[in-house]
Amino acid sequence: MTAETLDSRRRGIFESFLDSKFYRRLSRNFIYRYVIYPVGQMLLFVALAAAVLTLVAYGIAILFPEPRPNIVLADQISKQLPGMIISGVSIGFVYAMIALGYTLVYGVLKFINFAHSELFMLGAVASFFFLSVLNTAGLLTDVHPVLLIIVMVLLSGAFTGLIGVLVERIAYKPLRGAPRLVPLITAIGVSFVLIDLTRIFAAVTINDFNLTLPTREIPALAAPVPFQFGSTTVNVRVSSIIIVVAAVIMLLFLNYFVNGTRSGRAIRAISQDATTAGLMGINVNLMISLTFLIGGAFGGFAGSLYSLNVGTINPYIGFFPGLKAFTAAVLGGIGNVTGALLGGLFIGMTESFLNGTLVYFPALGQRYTDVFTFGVLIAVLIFRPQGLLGERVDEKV
Amino acid sequence: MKTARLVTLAGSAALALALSASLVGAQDSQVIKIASQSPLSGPQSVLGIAIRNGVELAIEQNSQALNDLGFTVEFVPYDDQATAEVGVANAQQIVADPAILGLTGHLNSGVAIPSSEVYNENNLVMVSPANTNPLITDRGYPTVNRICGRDDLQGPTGAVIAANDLGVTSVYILHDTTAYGQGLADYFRAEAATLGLTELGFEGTAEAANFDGIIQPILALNPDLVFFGGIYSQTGVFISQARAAGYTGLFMGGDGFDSSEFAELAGDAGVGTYYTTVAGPASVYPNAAQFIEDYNEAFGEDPQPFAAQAYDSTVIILNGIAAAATEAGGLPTREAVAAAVRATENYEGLTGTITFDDNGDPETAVYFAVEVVSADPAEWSNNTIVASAVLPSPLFALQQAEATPSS
Amino acid sequence: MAPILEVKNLSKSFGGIRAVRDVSISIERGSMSSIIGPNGAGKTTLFNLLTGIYKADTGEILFDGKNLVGKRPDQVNAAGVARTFQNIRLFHNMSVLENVMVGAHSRLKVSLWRTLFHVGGFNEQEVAVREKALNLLKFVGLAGKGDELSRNLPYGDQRRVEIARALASDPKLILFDEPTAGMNPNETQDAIGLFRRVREELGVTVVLIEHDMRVVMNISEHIDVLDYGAKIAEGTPDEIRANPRVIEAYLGRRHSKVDESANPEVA
Amino acid sequence: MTTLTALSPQPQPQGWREIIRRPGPALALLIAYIAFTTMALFGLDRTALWYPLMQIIFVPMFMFAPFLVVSAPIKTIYKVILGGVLLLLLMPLLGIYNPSWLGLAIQICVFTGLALGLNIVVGFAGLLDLGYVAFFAVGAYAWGSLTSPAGTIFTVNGWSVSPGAFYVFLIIGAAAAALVGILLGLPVLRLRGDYLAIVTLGFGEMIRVLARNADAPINFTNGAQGLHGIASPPVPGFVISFTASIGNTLGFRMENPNAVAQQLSFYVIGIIIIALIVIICRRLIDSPIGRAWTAIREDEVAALAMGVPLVKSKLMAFAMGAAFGGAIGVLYASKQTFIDPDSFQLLSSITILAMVIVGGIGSIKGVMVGAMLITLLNLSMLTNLSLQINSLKNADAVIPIVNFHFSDWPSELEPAKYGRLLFGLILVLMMIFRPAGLLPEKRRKLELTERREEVDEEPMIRDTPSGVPQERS
Repeated sequence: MTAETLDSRRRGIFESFLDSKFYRRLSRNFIYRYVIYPVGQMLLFVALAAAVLTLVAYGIAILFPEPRPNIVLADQISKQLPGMIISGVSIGFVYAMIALGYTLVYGVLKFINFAHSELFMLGAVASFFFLSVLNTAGLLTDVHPVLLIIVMVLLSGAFTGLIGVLVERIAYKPLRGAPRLVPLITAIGVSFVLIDLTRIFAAVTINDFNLTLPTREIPALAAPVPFQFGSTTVNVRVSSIIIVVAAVIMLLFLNYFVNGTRSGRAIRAISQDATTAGLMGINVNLMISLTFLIGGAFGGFAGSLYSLNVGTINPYIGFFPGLKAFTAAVLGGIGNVTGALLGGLFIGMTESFLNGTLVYFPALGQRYTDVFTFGVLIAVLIFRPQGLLGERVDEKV
Repeated sequence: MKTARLVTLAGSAALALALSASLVGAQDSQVIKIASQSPLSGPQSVLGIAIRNGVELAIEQNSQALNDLGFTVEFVPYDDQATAEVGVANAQQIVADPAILGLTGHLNSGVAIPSSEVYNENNLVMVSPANTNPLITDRGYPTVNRICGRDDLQGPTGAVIAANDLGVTSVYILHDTTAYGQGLADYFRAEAATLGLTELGFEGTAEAANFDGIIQPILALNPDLVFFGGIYSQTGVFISQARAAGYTGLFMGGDGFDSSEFAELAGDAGVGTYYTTVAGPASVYPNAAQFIEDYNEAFGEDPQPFAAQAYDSTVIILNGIAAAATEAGGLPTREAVAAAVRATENYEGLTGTITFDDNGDPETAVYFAVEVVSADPAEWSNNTIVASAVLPSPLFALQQAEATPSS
Repeated sequence: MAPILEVKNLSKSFGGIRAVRDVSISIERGSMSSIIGPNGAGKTTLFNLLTGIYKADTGEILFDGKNLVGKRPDQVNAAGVARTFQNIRLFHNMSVLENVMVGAHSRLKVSLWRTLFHVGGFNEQEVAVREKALNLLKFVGLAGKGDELSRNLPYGDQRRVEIARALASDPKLILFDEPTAGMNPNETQDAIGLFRRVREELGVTVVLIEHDMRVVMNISEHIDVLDYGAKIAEGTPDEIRANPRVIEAYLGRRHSKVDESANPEVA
Repeated sequence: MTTLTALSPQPQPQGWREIIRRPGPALALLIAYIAFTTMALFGLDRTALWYPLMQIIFVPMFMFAPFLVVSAPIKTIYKVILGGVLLLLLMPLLGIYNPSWLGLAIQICVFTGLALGLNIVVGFAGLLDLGYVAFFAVGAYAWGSLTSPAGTIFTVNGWSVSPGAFYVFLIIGAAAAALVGILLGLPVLRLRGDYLAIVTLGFGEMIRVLARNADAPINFTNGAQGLHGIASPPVPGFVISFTASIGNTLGFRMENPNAVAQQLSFYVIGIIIIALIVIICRRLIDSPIGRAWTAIREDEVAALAMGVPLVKSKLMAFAMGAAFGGAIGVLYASKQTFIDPDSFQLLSSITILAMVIVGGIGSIKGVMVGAMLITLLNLSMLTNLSLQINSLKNADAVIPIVNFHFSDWPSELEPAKYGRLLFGLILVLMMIFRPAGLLPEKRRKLELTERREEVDEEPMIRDTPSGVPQERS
């Protein structure tokens, strides 16, 4: 869009490339548009975040070579670097997937779905019940693990997607068009209700609060995979790899859905201008439900994958990942799907790096990680109020 | 319209009448109430409900002495929601009920401290099953007691065992940023420093699920032992993840680890973990096995941490009331009950033998270091004791030192 | 006498679109002038630049000898420039009187101390501002409607409230953005009378953005014409009427490469 | 000031409604109501089976009486007299009779103050603040760190202040919180509404993290251990003797008259603070500042163009709201004598917000009612509901016909466990059916309902199959 409105005199090499015949033909190619380009984008974001943070970390190491006696910061960072990047990427993808739910809903309804973090939690809880049922039936080890995880993630996503739609129909739809404060408060209420209902359900069915997934029964998930980086060996949990692979696949689907399908275009149209979209014959209600379905499903996917990674969950786990994912969405530019991805990865990586380096500063420590993360958010918002990739919306006067 | 309303009104009035009529008539005996306060809702409700259940079981099984004196004992559980406002508001309501003669609670020191101000102002005796914060009893209130250990004794015990019995030279200390966890970690840290252990890190984290980022520096520093001041629901998950990430050293914690659910959460990674506690495994206390059985029968689950302590606390209160009532020859005053509870001597409970000192701490408590032997929760009671130490409470130690001046 | 407003080489771009380019305008003190131009010519953007709602990329805005570039809208208002909006922007759930009282904000002494303790002439000021607002309502022909909610007024009256609200800040210059849009001929005639009285009775310099050529030609002493963000002509109504570039801009338009729908100025 | 006579024409009351609108009958009814609830509370039998239920009914009824007095169509002089009798005579008497009611009244004062403070930010200026509890914490820690024997940098160095400084600290706490509000507000108030919500939420959490960690290297807050033994203002001698003599004359049983006197003085301080806050709120809203806030809430750009300095006005709202939070924090800390970081959770911020919303955003009276109701719900009603079930259990009560034994009531269904569920449901239902709150502010009511009407007229649901607009790729 920018390319065609740019003044011809100001066109640079990049714009010329975007305008070239080669690129036009390339951009029409399905594989390029929906696989290579988005994957490239993700790789770029990961590499970018990793590079920036690594530089910052070594920069700090130069400033404070020995923050504590007998600790050479640069050495420690070198030792931890692969591990920090891997854990940052895996949690970053989880944040990104949750952030997508916030951002999609914000895009169409312009409101913060506070209850989204509870859909994430429900996805995790659904996965627990799915695996538990299989486990009690003794089927857990019979099914191929890959198939098992695919079914689990999809079922959890479907479940949370439906809950998302249900919540929208019951709690948000009657409020459409009301001032922003109203649905926000409702969402906070819904969040409480979902947490407590889950707690009651877990208490009544299995009489417990902490839900431990029977993943240890699955041999394929139990053993870590060792990776060799120079002299250091990093044990990567299988679940971390699953998170990254699954998240990439899901995000490719989402990208295809939003940019390549009629429904996706309809949703984008609504996010531009709901009234006009309605006049153009788009079924706005249906599309909003679809948005909640997809947003909710992504929350559920994230919750499901997360539960696989952490092993134990409870009805209250939604809050912090939800908050961080929301931060990620705002950081990337709320309403912007690519921004959510970038924001999620960036927050995940930042957190991982902060955890890995703050520990060497006795006056600070990891307990300040969240303070710093929020500090980054506030700093970004002050200098770029629309977020990293958000478009600046000048109000029409 | 109007008739409909009238009918509803009449109907509900009739129902209310019938309801009250069908109730058992006035009791002949005098009612004594025991209250409990613990979080029954919210994320900490597992532990809070365990406390509540322990009290209920204790009252059910140990009211006979009071019944013989002509009293009925009733139980009133309060939910403090783990927040100070609610705890204090409940406390005010509790002390306003003259029938309530004793209270078992709380779970959180942050709630117990302000609430116990109210109890103490109104002479109501409180016995805490779970508050290990030194401040609870250090205020020297005549009404405030506890049967659990103190962080300032438990933490150092862990450090001593780590240095002397486990041959550890470097430690990495974590805590859950709560008053309990951080307090424990602080005391462990101080003792570890005096014992010459190298401290590789001291960190607090409220994270409950994903410890990836926290584990990275631990892997890089590779300490001999990771000490975690926290509750099993957090630490069990941490240990499972740390092992999976390749940490090979030892784990240690405090009585917050002491739950069969720890085994479930940590899995195989939890085997070989050490924790310190004042309540040894059931094998040490023969009564405990019976308690576990009764508890299971009554509530359909294994007792969670603090259930047994709550049971003991309540029995101590019941005994105190019975003693005071016998002396008074009728309904005792709250002051008398408080004094009787404070005078508790050599009470043989599920979790140890208790004699209170003048501050309300157990005069001596046995601090055990226990090793987890199995990933099977059912095997939790078979955990082995690797070391134990009998430690006097600070006040008792002081008194003893004064009584026997060193020559 | 020096012009009250002098705009020199003002430019503003949005993304790739240059909404206002190199515009220079001079407004005589006490005059009544208009800015005209086809849809999307950059008129409203120009007003937004003048009032500080947008920040100019380059150029100068000299008002009464002071440079307004970089000033916030409230500072511009305090300096003596008031405006109305193309799409009426009243505070809908406030009463008509309160709307006008808000308009006087920059002329009030606002301090927490006075407000909390009702000292330092707080009460007198409140009485005075209320009196002033009532007078202004009388001036625009809305006497007795002060207690109505502004959202309940008919369209034409809402325009009047907006004018009264703008006047409440005692401006030296007032900018009307299409003030007669959507009015019937009778209402338009009344409005023209009101504009004249604003200038003559209150001595405020008036600048209009207008589409209705009869209005423009009827009341303007001076007209500036914008097209594609640039000024293409200026002069008296007669001169403008005869200017071939203006005629071309309005009638014989060449097709443009600029995508009008992408212009933020439209709508 | 300006009367909004044109707003919602009052429907003509009929029948008995009309009668109670007349001053005479209204006054009689009001006195009867107050007398009845007061007598009922004095007459409650603490050992009765239905005691908890009676508390659920009569305590809120009594607490609601002041609002009835204020809204009743009676002469101002009667309002003042009745209000004075209620707040300064009956409530203290009831409080001496049963100190737990006094405790509730103090908590209601605390939360009313907080809700009124947040109402300035959210209700008047329209800025959504999800971290309001941070200012509360600033006030509480300002007083706590200077008087607690826990060994903060101040008390260790002997800079502790005497308990008598409490009244000065009400102002210092307010000023400190206002300063923090300004420091936070300066960078973030330029942000759009949604962003402001998340930044303030994050800020609230950050304050808690800081409170938790500011025990090392320099101890300001004593970290997670919290500050205990925070000083309370000295109780004047006459309050103690008053309490004791009342107790003796009326034969109330008191465990500790000194403690009751202490509570009584907190109650009086609370009432005075609330009265001041209400006066300040009214003065603010009826002033150029208040009009500027309303204008900003309605249309930022128009307000700006009309000369309203946006950031300055917002900052003023932020600072005022924060100041109330800070002053109340001082009161809370000294009343509670113990604070720790967990006293200032996000949930508290949301609870305070819920009070504002449920009562009627922007409406001073509404917010006070909301604060009262939710405080009672949180601290008394839910607790008493479970106590009621518990006492029915203990008495082996049976519901006839269905033959339900209360002893069979599963412990999983204890009402206390569902506090948050209920809270959430209230928020959702309230927003759907009464978004402007229980006692809506007139202007806000219009704002909160207008857009819904507009939407109803919009053709949102289309029967035609979905068409897709031309894509510009």
